Amino acid sequence: MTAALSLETKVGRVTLKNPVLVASGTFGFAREYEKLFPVSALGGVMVTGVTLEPRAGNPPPRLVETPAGLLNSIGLQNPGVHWFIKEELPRLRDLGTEIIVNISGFSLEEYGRLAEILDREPGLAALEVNISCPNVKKGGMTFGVHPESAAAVTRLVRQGTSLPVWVKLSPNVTDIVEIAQAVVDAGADALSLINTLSGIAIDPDKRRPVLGNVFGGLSGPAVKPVALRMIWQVYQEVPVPLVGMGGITNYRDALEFIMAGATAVAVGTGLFLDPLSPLKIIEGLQGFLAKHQEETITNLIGAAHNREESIDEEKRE
Amino acid sequence: MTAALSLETKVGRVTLKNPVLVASGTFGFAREYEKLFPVSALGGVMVTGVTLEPRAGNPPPRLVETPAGLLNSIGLQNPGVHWFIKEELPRLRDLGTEIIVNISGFSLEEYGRLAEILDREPGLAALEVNISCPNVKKGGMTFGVHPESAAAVTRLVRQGTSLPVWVKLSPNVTDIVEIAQAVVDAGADALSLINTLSGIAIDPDKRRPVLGNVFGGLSGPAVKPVALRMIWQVYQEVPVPLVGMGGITNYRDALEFIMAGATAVAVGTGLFLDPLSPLKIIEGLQGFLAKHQEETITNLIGAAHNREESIDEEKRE
Amino acid sequence: MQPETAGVISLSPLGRATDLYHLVLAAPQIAKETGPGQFVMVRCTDEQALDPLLLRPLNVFRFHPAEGRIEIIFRVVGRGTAWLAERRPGDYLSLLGPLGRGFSSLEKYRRILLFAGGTGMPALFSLVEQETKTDSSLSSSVGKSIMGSSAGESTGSPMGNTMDGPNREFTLFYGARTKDELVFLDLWQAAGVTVHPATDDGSAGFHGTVTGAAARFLPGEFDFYCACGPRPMLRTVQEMMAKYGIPGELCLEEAMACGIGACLGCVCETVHGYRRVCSDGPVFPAEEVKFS
Amino acid sequence: MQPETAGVISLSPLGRATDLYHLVLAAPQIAKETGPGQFVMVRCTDEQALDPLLLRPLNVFRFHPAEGRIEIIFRVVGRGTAWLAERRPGDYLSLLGPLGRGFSSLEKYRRILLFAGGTGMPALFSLVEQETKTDSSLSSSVGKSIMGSSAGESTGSPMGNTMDGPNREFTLFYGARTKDELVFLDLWQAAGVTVHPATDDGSAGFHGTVTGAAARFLPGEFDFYCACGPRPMLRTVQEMMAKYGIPGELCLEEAMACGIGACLGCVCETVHGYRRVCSDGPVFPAEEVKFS
Ligand SMILES: Cc1cc2nc3c(=O)[nH]c(=O)nc-3n(C[C@H](O)[C@H](O)[C@H](O)COP(=O)(O)OP(=O)(O)OC[C@H]3O[C@@H](n4cnc5c(N)ncnc54)[C@H](O)[C@@H]3O)c2cc1C
Ligand SMILES: Cc1cc2nc3c(=O)[nH]c(=O)nc-3n(C[C@H](O)[C@H](O)[C@H](O)COP(=O)(O)OP(=O)(O)OC[C@H]3O[C@@H](n4cnc5c(N)ncnc54)[C@H](O)[C@@H]3O)c2cc1C
Ligand SMILES: Cc1cc2nc3c(=O)[nH]c(=O)nc-3n(C[C@H](O)[C@H](O)[C@H](O)COP(=O)(O)O)c2cc1C
Ligand SMILES: Cc1cc2nc3c(=O)[nH]c(=O)nc-3n(C[C@H](O)[C@H](O)[C@H](O)COP(=O)(O)O)c2cc1C
Ligand code: FES
Ligand code: FES
Repeated sequence: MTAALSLETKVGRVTLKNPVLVASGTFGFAREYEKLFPVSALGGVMVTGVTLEPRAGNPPPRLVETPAGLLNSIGLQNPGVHWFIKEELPRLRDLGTEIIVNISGFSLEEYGRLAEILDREPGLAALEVNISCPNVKKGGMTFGVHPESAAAVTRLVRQGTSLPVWVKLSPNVTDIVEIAQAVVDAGADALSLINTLSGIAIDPDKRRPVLGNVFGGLSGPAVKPVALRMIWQVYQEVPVPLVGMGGITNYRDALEFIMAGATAVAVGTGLFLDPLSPLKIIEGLQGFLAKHQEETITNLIGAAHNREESIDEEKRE
Repeated sequence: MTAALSLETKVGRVTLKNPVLVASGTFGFAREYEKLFPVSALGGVMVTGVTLEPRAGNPPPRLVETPAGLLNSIGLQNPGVHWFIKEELPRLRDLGTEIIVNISGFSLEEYGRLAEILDREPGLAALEVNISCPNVKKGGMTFGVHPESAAAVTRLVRQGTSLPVWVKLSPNVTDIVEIAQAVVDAGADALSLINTLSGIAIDPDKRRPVLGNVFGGLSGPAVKPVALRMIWQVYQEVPVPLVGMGGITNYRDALEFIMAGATAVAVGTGLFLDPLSPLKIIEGLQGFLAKHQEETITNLIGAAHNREESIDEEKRE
Repeated sequence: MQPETAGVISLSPLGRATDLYHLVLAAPQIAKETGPGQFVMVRCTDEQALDPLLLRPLNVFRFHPAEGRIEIIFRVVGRGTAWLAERRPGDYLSLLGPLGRGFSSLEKYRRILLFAGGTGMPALFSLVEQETKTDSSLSSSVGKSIMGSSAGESTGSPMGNTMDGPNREFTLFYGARTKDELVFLDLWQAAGVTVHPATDDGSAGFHGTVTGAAARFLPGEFDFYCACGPRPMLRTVQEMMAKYGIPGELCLEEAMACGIGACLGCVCETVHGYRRVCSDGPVFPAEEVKFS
Repeated sequence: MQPETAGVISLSPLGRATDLYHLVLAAPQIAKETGPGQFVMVRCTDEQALDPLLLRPLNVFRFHPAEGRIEIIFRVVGRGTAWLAERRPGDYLSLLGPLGRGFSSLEKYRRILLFAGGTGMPALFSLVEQETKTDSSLSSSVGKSIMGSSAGESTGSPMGNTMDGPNREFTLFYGARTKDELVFLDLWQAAGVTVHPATDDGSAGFHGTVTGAAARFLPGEFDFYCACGPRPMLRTVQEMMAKYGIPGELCLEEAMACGIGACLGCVCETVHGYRRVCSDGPVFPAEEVKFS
């Protein structure tokens, strides 16, 4: 090997030292995992969803394990954006990695306000707009499942900030490409996908739903094929950087996402199996580049779409 | 125990000796599993999807295992309805269980024709209409993902046959209730759900999709939370019998579906883990009724919706 | 708190009729840092398998910083614990720990009531062992399971333990489904604790619940209590002790994902709103916990 | 064909540097019904775990109907086989089998060429053992792994085996990555087969592929051939033998779900269209298989 291997990747204007982030809601505000490993090694941290007002979240139980998956109904418990800015952000700025703030609103206006408030704060790499929230004013319909409402949220956030806007798509839709196109047209710089799949679990002994909130969001390895499919589809149709997530637990999963079209990836539920998995994935990607004499990870983005470049069956004989 | 325990259940006009069916496409035409166990023990058999013309199916590889799931892209390989009637149906009629024929079309007309052709055949319990097929005349859009096209298919099949019509819903939609309502309004007697979730897998070494067809359908335990959620939602909004499927491998899974609102359930991918699992599920349900002194399984349908009736936490202390 | 690969030193079923197991692990780092009432998360899956997915929280029953060992008692209730029960000496386990806020120091209290239900026992024993800590001779029963020694009777020195200075007095109400599940009574006795067993089936001690067993001794002269066990038991204990005005702490359980406070998945309701069982607890001041 | 719970009699790694294992199972029903080239599906997951989900297809290397045993050779390539490699004598496995259409009878042929690549070897051995079957003394090596005996040289009686009447002659080209992975050569020799090893790294026999090794013996006087191994090898063998006009059979692999012909998941392309590897195969007439 002569040239240095590079894991550097660019999500639009945002340069990441490597393509491995941690997913919103699974890493808190980095306080806890900071005690387990040097967070500066990560490509970036997507902090837990922040709302305009503090939120208590959903009644417990909030978690149930499913086959190779996890259903959660945290309900966006968070201290609100003002507390976040005062108590969490100063520390986050000094972590030595890119900070992406995940924002959630329950009306269009809330998204706009959040964007404006955070726009004034230095040290943020991007806003990640979680559009999987119910629009309280419109009967609780989720913003992210219709192109119009998804675009409306994006437009307001875009107007409210000069920060890069990453819109995080909900997978609970008929046509992910339609939504992706709508939010890109409305000004998104990049897309994150996927958020969780809507699911439930029943306790047959108690004869009732396990989660206090009945419905939860499914994440983890179980959803990986669906996440990859959506990345694949959006990559083919919408020219915008993608941050892929959904069931990544090792570097081969990360490569699947990158080759399907992701510019960067995030580990969420994978942290719960092995808190050090993001670091191991970074190492694994490095090893893969070295083994295959690829100089940069960016060469692999979308590689699986290119049938001519696919590596033929093991050439034994 | 005095009264006999009853597993009998009624999907609309169709009486099943027990609520455990086998899912379309996983049981072929019962030729193979017949060698492993007495098929007459089943509540019913949903035979592999039949089309008007014979179909070769998709290029291999057609299968890839995913975490707790299976992606398949069989592509409806089948000998066509005429061969089916001549070579398979006579044997199926004599199996001693209810036969539900799964039909798939690539145009509205094909569905109508299939319904008419099969209407003339005695010994069928119902038609199961697979609406997860691409409408070739309309640019390959899947019938099942829009209420209008789903209803149109249903209406034609309804007109073509006096057999009970069960419509099998695709989970790859934004609003399953909307589709369910549309097909029930169009004349469906019952609904089957869910069909497979659209997904892909990438081989990072070969840098290409694993499946010959790129896209496949995700089934197995991984999808169970999504399937249960859709059963739950449809049960609450649309008064029609539901046949639940998606990741059932044991009797507790079956109970989850029944308590979420399913009148009967089907085992698909679960057969591949243990070909005898449908029989074990039947036994398990029997055991559950006995243990909880329930006389009939039908008492448990939708039980989890009834918060008052839920069994309180183990009363130890 | 850190990930640690722990070697299985011994794993033994606790008796004929139980599904309880006693696990001894070499985990020097965790052993060094653990305090009473803390727990570890254990990966209960083959290396590359993804089901069951999450680590399982298990309380530390005993910790031996000098020997670099910890002990766990667990019940096989599902897939993860079934997997765990099949490990053998020499196998390795992935652990994360020690985790959580354990019991407060009992320094200020003299007469202490303990309520243990089933696998709630280990957490309380770690507390008592810490509070009565003497020379390390006690830890010699590592890997040895002794059960049911005169389980039918209340045992221990009537005036409480003597190793702990003249003043400290522990009274344990220990409930289980049946006699065989009352495990390690000898250790409790050696620690000088007065043990009142209770069994659901009446096979040993009081026939009924631990709160039933405790009722006839209350209000008594107790300063403080600690309880660990199933939720319905904790609720009853909390009510009963509130009635008598005795303060205490409850050790809770809740399904967990991260185990370290990041995911907000394991919250319980308290007078201060939702609190994380894994990091704000698992031990909470009894009066703060709200059972809905 | 049926589900059968099989007891592990022995499981031994085949040598230092390989990831090959030799598994001997008590599976009386399957042992009774198996023919050469057939396979079994094995559940490679803890009882209640759901990942890895599907059973793994593995060829039967030897079957002993009288003793009620079957033998398997497998390579650890992923999660399922890694799990399998950790079983111990006395453990039980869930099997389904015997499955598939194996090799045709070789009755009509005198000089038979065999091509084995890696874990393609077991299927071919089951064929040869069946076709050369003598008294059961051969089966005494159950559970014993003997490897590499003069792996560097072509071995066996030059005029083919003698136990099979005067006329039958087997010539095996056996390829592996390295010398240590050429396993059970003694069994092949005992069956009277002329073995020409080939290794990718040149550590034994021909330095290169099995088709490379075979090239200098061809066309020769061969009547028929059987081949089992990786797809690229099979394709080359097929082309080469077609050139010389020698008919044969190929044993294929494809990812499987049901293993019995119901799901249509495991098809390969043939001149007759898609055919199920699990039930129309895994052995197909060589001239029917289309490699795309
Ligand atoms: C802080 C803490 C300390 C614990 N300490 C001990 C201990 O020392 N010894 C011991 O035997 N058990 C202890 N538990 C309970 C133990 O974690 C569960 O029994 C275990 O996770 C079950 O895993 P499983 O895969 O075997 O069961 P599963 O298959 O996951 O579930 C089987 C049953 O157990 C229930 N369950 C699953 N997870 C939990 C959980 N985290 N808490 C409570 N119930 C659960 C499920 O609802 C289900 O009814 C503790 C739990 C917590 C939260
Ligand atoms: C009819 C048949 C007979 C076989 N006989 C033997 C045998 O005697 N000995 C032996 O060692 N192996 C045999 N195989 C291959 C064996 O089935 C696979 O190696 C095994 O399924 C891999 O499982 P895993 O969980 O360890 O690997 P996985 O984690 O599932 O996959 C690891 C790698 O193996 C590949 N793979 C997975 N499943 C298969 C499969 N069914 N066929 C080929 N490659 C696969 C994957 O693509 C991946 O690259 C046979 C396969 C078939 C179809
Ligand atoms: C416990 C938990 C909390 C989450 N909270 C948020 C959140 O606040 N905002 C958000 O956009 N996504 C949230 N998510 C979704 C994740 O960021 C991620 O999109 C999803 O879990 C899929 O990735 P994974 O399978 O790697 O976990 C949460 C997921 C989990 C498991
Ligand atoms: C191999 C395979 C083939 C299938 N073929 C059909 C089909 O022909 N028609 C259909 O409606 N559904 C088909 N399905 C979907 C199943 O009937 C079922 O809806 C789905 O697999 C979910 O159930 P499961 O998780 O129990 O498998 C197929 C599924 C599999 C795995
Ligand atoms: S388990 Fe994640 S916060 Fe407690
Ligand atoms: S694996 Fe199902 S048909 Fe072959």
